[in-house]
Amino acid sequence: MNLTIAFFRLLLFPGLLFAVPAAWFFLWTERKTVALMQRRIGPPFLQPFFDFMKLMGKRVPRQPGITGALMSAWPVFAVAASIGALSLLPIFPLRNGFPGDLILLLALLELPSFFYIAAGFTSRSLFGEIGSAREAVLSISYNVVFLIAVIAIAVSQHTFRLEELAQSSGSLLRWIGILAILVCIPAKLHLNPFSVANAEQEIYAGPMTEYAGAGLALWDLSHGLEWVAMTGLVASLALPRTSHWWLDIGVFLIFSLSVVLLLSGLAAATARLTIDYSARLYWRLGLIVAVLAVSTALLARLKL
Amino acid sequence: MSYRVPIGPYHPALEEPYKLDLVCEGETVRDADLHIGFNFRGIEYLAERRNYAQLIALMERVCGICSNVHTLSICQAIERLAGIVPPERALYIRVVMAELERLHSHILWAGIAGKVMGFKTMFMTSFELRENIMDALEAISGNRVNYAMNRVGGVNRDIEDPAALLHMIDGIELALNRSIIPIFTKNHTALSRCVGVGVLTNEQAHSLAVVGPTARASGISQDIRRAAPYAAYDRMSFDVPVETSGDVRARLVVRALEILESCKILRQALSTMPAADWWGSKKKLKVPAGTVVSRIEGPRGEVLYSVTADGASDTPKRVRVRTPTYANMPAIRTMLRGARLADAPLIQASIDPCYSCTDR
Amino acid sequence: MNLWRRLLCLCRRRSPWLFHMNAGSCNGCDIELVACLTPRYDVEQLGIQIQGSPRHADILCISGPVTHYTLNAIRTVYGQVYEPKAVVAIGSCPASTNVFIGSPVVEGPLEKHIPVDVYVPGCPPRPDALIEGIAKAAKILSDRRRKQAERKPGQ
Amino acid sequence: MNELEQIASSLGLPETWEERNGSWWMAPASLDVRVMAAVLRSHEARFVTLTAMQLLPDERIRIDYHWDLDGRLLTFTTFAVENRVPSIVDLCEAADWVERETHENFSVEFTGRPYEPLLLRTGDASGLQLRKERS
Amino acid sequence: MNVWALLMDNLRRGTVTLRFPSRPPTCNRYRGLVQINTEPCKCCGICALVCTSAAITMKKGDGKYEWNYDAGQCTFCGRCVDSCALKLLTMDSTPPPAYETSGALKQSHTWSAKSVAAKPASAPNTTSTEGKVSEEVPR
Repeated sequence: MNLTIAFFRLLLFPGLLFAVPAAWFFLWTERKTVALMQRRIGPPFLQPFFDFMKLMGKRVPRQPGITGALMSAWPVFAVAASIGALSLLPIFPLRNGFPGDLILLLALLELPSFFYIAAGFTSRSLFGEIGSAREAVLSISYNVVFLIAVIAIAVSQHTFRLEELAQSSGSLLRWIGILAILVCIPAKLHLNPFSVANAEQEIYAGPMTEYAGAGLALWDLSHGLEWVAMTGLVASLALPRTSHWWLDIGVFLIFSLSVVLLLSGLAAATARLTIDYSARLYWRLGLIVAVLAVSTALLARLKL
Repeated sequence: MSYRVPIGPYHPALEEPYKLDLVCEGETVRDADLHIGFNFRGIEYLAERRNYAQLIALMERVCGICSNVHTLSICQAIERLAGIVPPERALYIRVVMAELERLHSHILWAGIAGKVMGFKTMFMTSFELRENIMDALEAISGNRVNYAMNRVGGVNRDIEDPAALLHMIDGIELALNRSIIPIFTKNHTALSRCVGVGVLTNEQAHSLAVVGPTARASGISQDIRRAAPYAAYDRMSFDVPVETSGDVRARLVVRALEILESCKILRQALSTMPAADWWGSKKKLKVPAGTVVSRIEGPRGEVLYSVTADGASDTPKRVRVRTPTYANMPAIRTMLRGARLADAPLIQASIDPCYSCTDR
Repeated sequence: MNLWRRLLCLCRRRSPWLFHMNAGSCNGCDIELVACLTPRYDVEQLGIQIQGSPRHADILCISGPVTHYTLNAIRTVYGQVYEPKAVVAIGSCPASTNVFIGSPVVEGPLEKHIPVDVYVPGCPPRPDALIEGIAKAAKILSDRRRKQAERKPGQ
Repeated sequence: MNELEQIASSLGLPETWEERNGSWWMAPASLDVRVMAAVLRSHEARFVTLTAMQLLPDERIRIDYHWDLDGRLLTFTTFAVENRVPSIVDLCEAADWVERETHENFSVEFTGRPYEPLLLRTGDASGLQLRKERS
Repeated sequence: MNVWALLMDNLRRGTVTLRFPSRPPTCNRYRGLVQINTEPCKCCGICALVCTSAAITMKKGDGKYEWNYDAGQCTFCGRCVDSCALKLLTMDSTPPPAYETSGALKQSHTWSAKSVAAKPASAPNTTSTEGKVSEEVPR
């Protein structure tokens, strides 16, 4: 994993150059699917790009209370963390990651929601604080299920290297783990059953209430990048490895798109749950998955 | 420690400005106080400076969703004072317009409740269905919202083809029974937001004197159309849905059943409508001195108009408007105590508030 | 840099975000604006979204005859919407206090307090007339320079 | 109909009910508003609203109390003695808002109750007066 | 029918949205801008009396009649059209266009009193709208 490959992955394929258009494409797919399911036409194809550029063009005056240095730094960190997570995914180029890159991937996937919470508190708006408190409660509850599922998969394959995880054959525990990750994605991406943190009807836009212009554009971009990162993680764990590299990318894109369509359907079909109901849901679900995963992992380990 | 969360004048969950200051500890609301008056336009002040022809167009603009309610009530008040009896067909047309307005107002409320609940699909489905009613209303009266149908002593326009109206009503009833009512009452995520939320017990409803669907959802069987029938309601047979649990789901069920009742009334009115003249009296309006009170059942509850005239000038001396939301709004405070912060917008939306009615 | 300027103008026209303010209106116009979101008219096909907070918005839609108690709220919110911005007056009320003319509590046409770009007449205007007005405001918005000289009211 | 006579007798009013324009009117010479509220609440009547009006400048303010007794609308007409009327808020919670609004519109003094501004009229001295002297 | 069935049904039935420039048709009863046929008008002023938002104002002076109509003030209630004895007022059946400068849709017609007395109420000819109606609706 020398420097050039690292930069190639960071800036070119799974990184910036691929990730940003993919993020906009996924955002557009989600809005278009929800619209079509409601018999509406939905936004034109380049809409996320237009929104991004328009927000970049807004002239946000420097008010100390609103646009402090720290406050405008959070979205940049969030975008960087998401792109970092994306570049670690074992997709096309030389795929010999380093041992333990799964743990780095998990850390980078957690950072954006941490920055989201911090942004809510630094923006000093009451709705920002309430939104951040909700986001914190939600991330505690869904992370239980998410981390346990990933660790269970890693333990069952005896490796923390993404590369070997991607190659190994599917086992029952692996599919349960992937299902658990899929259940956590709506909470992580603030999709409708769990869109509690940025509940427009209750607390304006939650932590992002005070953001405007470039900050808001970067937050939308980091949201899109999270889409790509999460679907990428699920795709790399679930997909078999084929011989040709272009077949890999094709299958990866198709699988990610189907995950996006599924989640958009879920978002269109449900109402927004309250924070305590969703936390209770995840904790109940979390305990079952936890016990199941750890026990099977230990059994597998003891038998060998 | 408790802090104050202002659901301020301009909030995405509120269609109109009014301030709801919630005193919360964590996510539960301890107390709430309301500040209204943003939509106060001094309509009662203006009403004393408008002649009887202008008064009806002014009263129509008290509220955008229930405009027909206000014109019907003021016309009935002046007719009772002046002793004018509108022709039979005009009474039937008034019943048809009142029920069409109840249809579109209740379906609008179902859409807004879906939007506040975060259930965007039901918001879109309800409003898509409501467009059929708005087209029918525009075909009859020329404007989607302010119909200008009522005139002292009769109506301004006739309903030419009841067949198209009946066809639209069948479509509405089919769509409601097939998709909107089952989803709102059986979907788990929607139920988790509605059941046991914002409860108003029967005693509280009695002491706060709430009206309309809010009262009927708390077990008070009260409906002015049956208690004091006006227009042609005494010739219509319909029943008044009543629920007893008093939470947001009960209000939703009461309004859904009322929509089906409205469809029933519309079918009866359109089929038994006499083919007489509808224009009514042609001579100049002469209003004697005196005070009159007229009440009708609007989509949100009982509307009371008290008109006082002195017989000499052609402007009323005093027009008093008591709108249903004015009676239901104090009930929001009792419903919000102990509720979750996330449910506060849904609870205040569940009484179908119309602040421009409240502030006049 | 002309390309960058043209790109920004195109994006401003293609993604106008609205913030709706009810300045004492009878909610006939507000419900028609909400109806614009629904399947039959669907403003999202033009990239239009109704935002929850004025900071995220470009076009300020105001309905109602500017009552005395909403006047300073309008001025503060007009300040919170960042440049470049446009104002759309929905219905006859903001254009000229409609039927409430002569009421001591109504502070007269909207243009006395903030500069208005597009008037959509009607009581209430139909949703398609609203969309036509907003599209016109989006076109005006896209020609505005990024550093907007503060326009005096009534211009 | 006997319930109406019952109410009139328990209030000790010589006048009789008069049915006019579809509702029942009672204009007693002197009426204790609090007794009226107590009696009607005991009869399970619902307080609808109260209408205050002043037909001629600096004339006494006339106040009509409207009650709904299962479908029938009863109206009691009283006059405010030098702008002072006993409040019935403690007997009937629903009258709270309308008393505060009438205080702001007609500056009628409802004795025995706290006042917070109901309609956001902090700027105007005592609200938009519907009294004839003011306009 | 649960939510998923509704979503699949919506996908099957397709969208109902009208593409932007096209607008739903208005019926002939739609109440749009007020137009006047000034020839036979005797300036009785009933339309100004009935107008609750003072949108129509009439002036009579030294043999000249003047009829002013401000669309911004008008509330499109149609009372003036119904109350005109000679049925000279009509309402457009197309929605009024959006305009940019306030007062753009104002209309004012002045005609001399003599022309009314001389000519009997002939067929309504084309009304001369001197007022500036804003340009064609931009597509």
